[in-house]
Amino acid sequence: MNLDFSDDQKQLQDQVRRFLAERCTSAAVRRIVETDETFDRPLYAGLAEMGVLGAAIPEEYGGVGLSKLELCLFAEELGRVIAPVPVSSSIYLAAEFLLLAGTEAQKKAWLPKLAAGEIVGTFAVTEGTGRTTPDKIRASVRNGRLSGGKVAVPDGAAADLAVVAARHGTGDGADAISLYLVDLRGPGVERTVLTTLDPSRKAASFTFTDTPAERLGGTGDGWHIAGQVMDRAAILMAFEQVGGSDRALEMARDYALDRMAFGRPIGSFQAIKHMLADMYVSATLARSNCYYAAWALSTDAAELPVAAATARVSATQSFQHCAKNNIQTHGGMGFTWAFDCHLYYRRSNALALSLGSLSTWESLLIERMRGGNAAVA
Amino acid sequence: MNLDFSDDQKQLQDQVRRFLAERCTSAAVRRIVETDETFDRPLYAGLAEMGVLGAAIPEEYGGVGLSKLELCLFAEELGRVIAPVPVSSSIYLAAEFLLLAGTEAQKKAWLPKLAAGEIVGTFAVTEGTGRTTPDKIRASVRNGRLSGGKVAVPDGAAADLAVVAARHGTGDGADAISLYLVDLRGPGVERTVLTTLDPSRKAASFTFTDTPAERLGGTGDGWHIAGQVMDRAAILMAFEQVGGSDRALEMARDYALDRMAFGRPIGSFQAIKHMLADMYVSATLARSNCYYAAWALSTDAAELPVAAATARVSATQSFQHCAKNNIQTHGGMGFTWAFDCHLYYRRSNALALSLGSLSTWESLLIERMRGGNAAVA
Amino acid sequence: MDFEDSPEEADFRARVRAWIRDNAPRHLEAELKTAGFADNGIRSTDPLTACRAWQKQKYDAGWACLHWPKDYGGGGYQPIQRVIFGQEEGLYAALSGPFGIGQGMCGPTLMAWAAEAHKQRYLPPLASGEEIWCQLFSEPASGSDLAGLRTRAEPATDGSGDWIINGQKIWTSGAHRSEFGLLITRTDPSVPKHKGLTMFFLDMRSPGVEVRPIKQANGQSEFNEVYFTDVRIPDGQRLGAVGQGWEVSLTTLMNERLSIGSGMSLGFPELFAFCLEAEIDGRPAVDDSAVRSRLATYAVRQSGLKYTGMRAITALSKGQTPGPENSIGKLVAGTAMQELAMFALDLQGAAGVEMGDDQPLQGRFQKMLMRSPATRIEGGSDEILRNIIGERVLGLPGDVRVDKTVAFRDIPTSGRQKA
Amino acid sequence: MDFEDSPEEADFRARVRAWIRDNAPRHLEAELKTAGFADNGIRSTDPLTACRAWQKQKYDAGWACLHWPKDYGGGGYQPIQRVIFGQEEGLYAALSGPFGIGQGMCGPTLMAWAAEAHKQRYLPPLASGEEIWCQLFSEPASGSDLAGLRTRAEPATDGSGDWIINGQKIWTSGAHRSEFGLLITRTDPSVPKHKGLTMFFLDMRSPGVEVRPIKQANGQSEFNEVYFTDVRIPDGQRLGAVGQGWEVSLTTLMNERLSIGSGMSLGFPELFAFCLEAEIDGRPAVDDSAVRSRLATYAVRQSGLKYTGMRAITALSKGQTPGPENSIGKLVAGTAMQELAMFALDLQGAAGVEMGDDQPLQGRFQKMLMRSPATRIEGGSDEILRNIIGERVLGLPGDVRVDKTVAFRDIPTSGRQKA
Repeated sequence: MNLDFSDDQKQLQDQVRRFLAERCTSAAVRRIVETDETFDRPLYAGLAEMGVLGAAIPEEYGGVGLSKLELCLFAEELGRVIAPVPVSSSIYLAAEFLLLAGTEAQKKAWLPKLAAGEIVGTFAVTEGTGRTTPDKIRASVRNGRLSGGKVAVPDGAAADLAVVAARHGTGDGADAISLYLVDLRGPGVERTVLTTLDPSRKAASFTFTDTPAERLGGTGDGWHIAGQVMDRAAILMAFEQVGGSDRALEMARDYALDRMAFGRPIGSFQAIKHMLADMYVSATLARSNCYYAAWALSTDAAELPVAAATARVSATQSFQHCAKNNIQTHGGMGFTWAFDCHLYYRRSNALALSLGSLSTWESLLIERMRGGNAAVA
Repeated sequence: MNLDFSDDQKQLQDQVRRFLAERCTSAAVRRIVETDETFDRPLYAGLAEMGVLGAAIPEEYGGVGLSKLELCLFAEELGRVIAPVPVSSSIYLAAEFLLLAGTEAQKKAWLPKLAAGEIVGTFAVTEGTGRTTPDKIRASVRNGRLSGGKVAVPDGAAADLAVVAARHGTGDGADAISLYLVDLRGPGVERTVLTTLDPSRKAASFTFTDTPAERLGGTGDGWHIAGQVMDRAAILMAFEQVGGSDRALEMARDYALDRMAFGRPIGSFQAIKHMLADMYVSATLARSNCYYAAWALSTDAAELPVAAATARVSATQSFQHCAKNNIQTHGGMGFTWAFDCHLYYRRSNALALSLGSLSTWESLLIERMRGGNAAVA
Repeated sequence: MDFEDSPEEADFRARVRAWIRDNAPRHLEAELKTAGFADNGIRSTDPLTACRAWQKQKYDAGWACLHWPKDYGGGGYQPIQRVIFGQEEGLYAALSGPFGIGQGMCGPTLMAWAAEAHKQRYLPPLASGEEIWCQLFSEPASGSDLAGLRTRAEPATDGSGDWIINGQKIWTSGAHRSEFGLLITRTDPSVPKHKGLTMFFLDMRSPGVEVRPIKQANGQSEFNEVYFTDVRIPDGQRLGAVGQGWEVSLTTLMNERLSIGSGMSLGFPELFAFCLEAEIDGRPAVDDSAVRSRLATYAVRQSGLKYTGMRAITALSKGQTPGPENSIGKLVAGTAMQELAMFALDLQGAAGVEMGDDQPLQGRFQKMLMRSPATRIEGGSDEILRNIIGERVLGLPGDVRVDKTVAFRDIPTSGRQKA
Repeated sequence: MDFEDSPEEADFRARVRAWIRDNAPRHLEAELKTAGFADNGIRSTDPLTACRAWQKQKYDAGWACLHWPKDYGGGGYQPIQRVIFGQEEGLYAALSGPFGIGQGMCGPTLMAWAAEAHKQRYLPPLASGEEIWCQLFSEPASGSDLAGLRTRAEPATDGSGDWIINGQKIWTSGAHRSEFGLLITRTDPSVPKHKGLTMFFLDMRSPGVEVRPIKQANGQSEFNEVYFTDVRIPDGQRLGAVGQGWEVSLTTLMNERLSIGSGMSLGFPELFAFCLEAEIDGRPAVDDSAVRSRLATYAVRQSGLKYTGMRAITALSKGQTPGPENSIGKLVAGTAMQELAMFALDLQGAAGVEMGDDQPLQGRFQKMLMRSPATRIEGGSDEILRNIIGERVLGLPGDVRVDKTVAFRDIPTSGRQKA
């Protein structure tokens, strides 16, 4: 029985933590939040250099060839500092799509660039408000040309390459959907950067007009592949959420130790103390669920779909809970722009919506527990 | 604008409160809880004498001819002392069925006896686990004879007369259901008193075999009438729940003032103080929602269905919340049989299940708010 | 029980209605309907000018500060008539925003504590909107613990009897547009904290007063920091005795709680409307049982607050003082609004991350999500409100106090040793 | 990361499995499956006799108290081996119930504080189940505030050096079947509360000891009151110095938290099973989205506790001490179990009011509803656990204490004047 990371893995995590503590300060995050800069390019290059981006990509495709376990720990660190870089879109999603469904040529063409941070990838699926289902996909590809629109594409402002879910035929079923690789720097791409809840990661909308698109995976397999990738990405995202929970709790605790009211540190009042204790409880439950999901991810276990949904639900609840009560602990100061509390609140609420929202995952979790094999996308 | 009871009404309420404080002590409740005695007959007779039972029954049928508003306030008092008497089954339900759907002869035959407390009525609808819908009703009447079974009949141990929902024909729809008056002291009635969560009001199961049954209301109108009566009863029950909430909060507050820990009254600790504040909040919301429902009930307003569901949901939440945290405030002593906390906990959970459970009412409330006219039964 | 006016109330309502019909700035109606957090929706003209114009119109017709004595520019009406006026004023009431703190809190404090000449001088222009007041109470190190404030008032050394103010206030709503402010200061740090305070009012244009807007977490700026550097206040502008400031502040705060709280919205109607439109698996979201359960939870809280407010109005109508029930409004609304916004965005899915007027209900839920944390803090945090309910409503004993009997300057100011 | 045993662990597990297979009382298996709250399910024979028989069997084979030293009747194994034994013992572990407090809390206290001769005399029969111990700590006026206890121990006036005990304990689990008890007393009320305590152990059959079962809110009796009237204890049965009782009690309580907490059930599997069977509007309840949302909430708490437990076992397996994560188990489980039971009954509708074996899952949810309030209180209330997490895990400062430095007898004992 070993539900823990190895000492070697923790050592790598520690290196990344130290690197981020130095390079991904509050000021660095705010530079992206407060300007039009799409993401922190030097930081991203640094992460590529450290092997964070390529951690779970095989060496033959330019990666480092570590396992998903290391990537989980790196994700936790990225979440802890709410890093303003498109790792989740480019690595958890785009790279994973290529690894799972790409041809040898596609892998060779793109994975080394993603691992090196030379280009940024993402996944474009959403077309409107509400839960995304196959019948909602209107974007379509004919003769290798994509037409249609996608909204709220994560890290869309930064992305050079998108995996796009589009229909190759008619019908409302999942089998009408295929995946396509689209070079966003090419012709027929109109991009609108969006104002979102979380400006530290800039989403965009896209309009595609006869845009060259190359199929990724089999015709009609798009929905199935996306489901598998979303499960895997959800686990990594859950580690980001756990990192964010931990940091929000830490900020609240530090403030509760320093801030005085009525002649006492506010952390000595049960109202604050018990609020923090409850944050600790949800963060701990989320962490434990994530460890189990990390095991399932690294071994590609049959339990992966249930473990992914469990980790995702638990971590989403935890990060939202910790981020909002971090503000509450800080009182008025927590609602100033100058304090970092709102950056975590923003990130927690944005992550809760990406990859399918909480109610969707709750429903999926129970569907999967009863033996079905439903997928999120 | 007047969302309050009149001084006259409050004076009557006060009389009932003083009567109950004297006659419905903890010892009186425990006599019913701890023995096979089905209900507190002297207390019930006293309530009849005071006009509590007949409050909302017209004088021509042996009642006092006050309004439903007075009955709401009396219900609050009965709830406050968790009175071990079958008022809700006999008055809110059985008498209301007769008033709403009875023939003149039926009203003349039964209402005076119900108002005088000479007999006890109830409503028998449930046949098994889960939400009761028309298709679940298997009991049927042919040629004036009822056959079938009913479970969890409220105050079934005490009841002499039942309004029974049964099918007169085939089909799964509501129009296959009619209501029947059944004398439970007559032939063909087998009664089993049940052990329930709340032994202060003793439920029973019934098996009917060729039992004489007289139709109440039109053929096929049963479900519709039941819906109207359940709405009205739900408002009165909500007042009982508000009374119970108030008393549970009061018990918790008194204990928190007296009980010392770490050299201080436990009510000075925020953990306890804030728990009580939250109890006060839910009790206040429930009370305000109930006042509005009382207005709707007394004026038979078009808003009644929404107001009833609102009051019911709010009061159920409040009583369960207050009763469980009253135990928590009392600590270990709250979990002893000797303290009264569990009697309120039992009552709160039993009331939450009678008349349709919380999830059913939540769903109904929203259905009604969007313009439908769904009924609970 | 009924929802009718008494004959006198009906009469009054008819008069109000007629006047509003004939006088309200109808050309602003459409814009006022787009009002949001800290925004009355006015775009076609300067919002403050529009507010002042309507206030002056009401004042001239005798409809300003209805419950104030006529001598001070008020209407001399009963509290219930004030409620009726508010109901009839409807969305034009949003134009009173800039005057709320001054009329709701500063005015009553002046009425209770100021010299007669000052009342004559300051109250009428406050009522008419010609002069705006703000309340300078909170400080960076004293929020929930107001009496821990550190802004110093010291006697001028020139023998003038004036006071010299140094320090900083925070969370001052409307400071940038205010002519005057109510200012609480510490005049004696050598006595226990509540004993060493003194209240003044000051001209906000006095030399040494600097107002800086605070940028909030949601990007808006509803509040200010106000810095005082050797600001001089004549002793005549003192309210109450030296050292009596805490007592004076209680007058102000009592009026704060009266003005905030009843009938607060937690966004239920918006959520319900959205759930009628939105779809889950091809059916209206309102048909989904999980959605229904959440809707029901918010519905009963929303209506509970509404009818609690009506019970308070009933009490006013009978000439009684409303009970403590009103203190629950902000506590219920703040938390519920935050949860509700998160739930609404959950239903919007990935697209819900976008802020802006293109979103369902013009992005209302996104704005609620970002504004609601402040609701849970401003005007008494959730924790302070629970203390108030526990202690003042339920009669539970106060917490142990370590700061009440020692000299203010001996109260520790840091929770732990810094490295 | 893996769920495999190390080679040594696998080896140990194989040995345990073989022994259990050959020795477990299989004839009790069916009954043990019906175990509920405070009930191991045994009906065919005297439950305590069955428990003692299995314990003695384990003891004789060297499987009792696995982590105790062999000299005292234990197995001399590592903590991880104790976990493995528990996993393999499976439902037969329910037969260890009566020995849990003695072996889990009293034994370690004796090991730390008793004289060597006493350890030799008392620990082996405690391990073998021949002698049962109970823990006499809580009192009617001191629950969460254990150090507020009032049971007096005074030196006998006959010069024997014995102590004379008077007072009352409460919530003593198993007192009626115990041969011995660990007893904390007040020996000096003139010093601050934590300083005047002294720990003893006593023979429960001593004259003057009276045990009365407490009838609980749910009708069961798991606990007792124990009254002491001039009970005599030899000074040799003192554990630690006079006045050192608080320190001794911390050994016991630390072990209490280790034994409670990990892997607690909050009833999720039962709810899930029920929702597969139950119907809403003619479809399985598990298809209803409101049900799914609730199920998901409990599912992630249940699995969160499970994997938190596994992380603790991992630490044990590496020879480390488990972290503070374990303290969350009871806090999460108590509240969740109560909510879950209410929700399950809601789904049962009006029929859910009936208690009894005819109900779905043999009335398990009704029993959970009635038992869960105790879970939120026993062994540290929700409030105390949040204090512990806040202070010991997160390092927040303790509450202000008004009772730590004054003489115990000067601490007020009533919260308000009675009329």
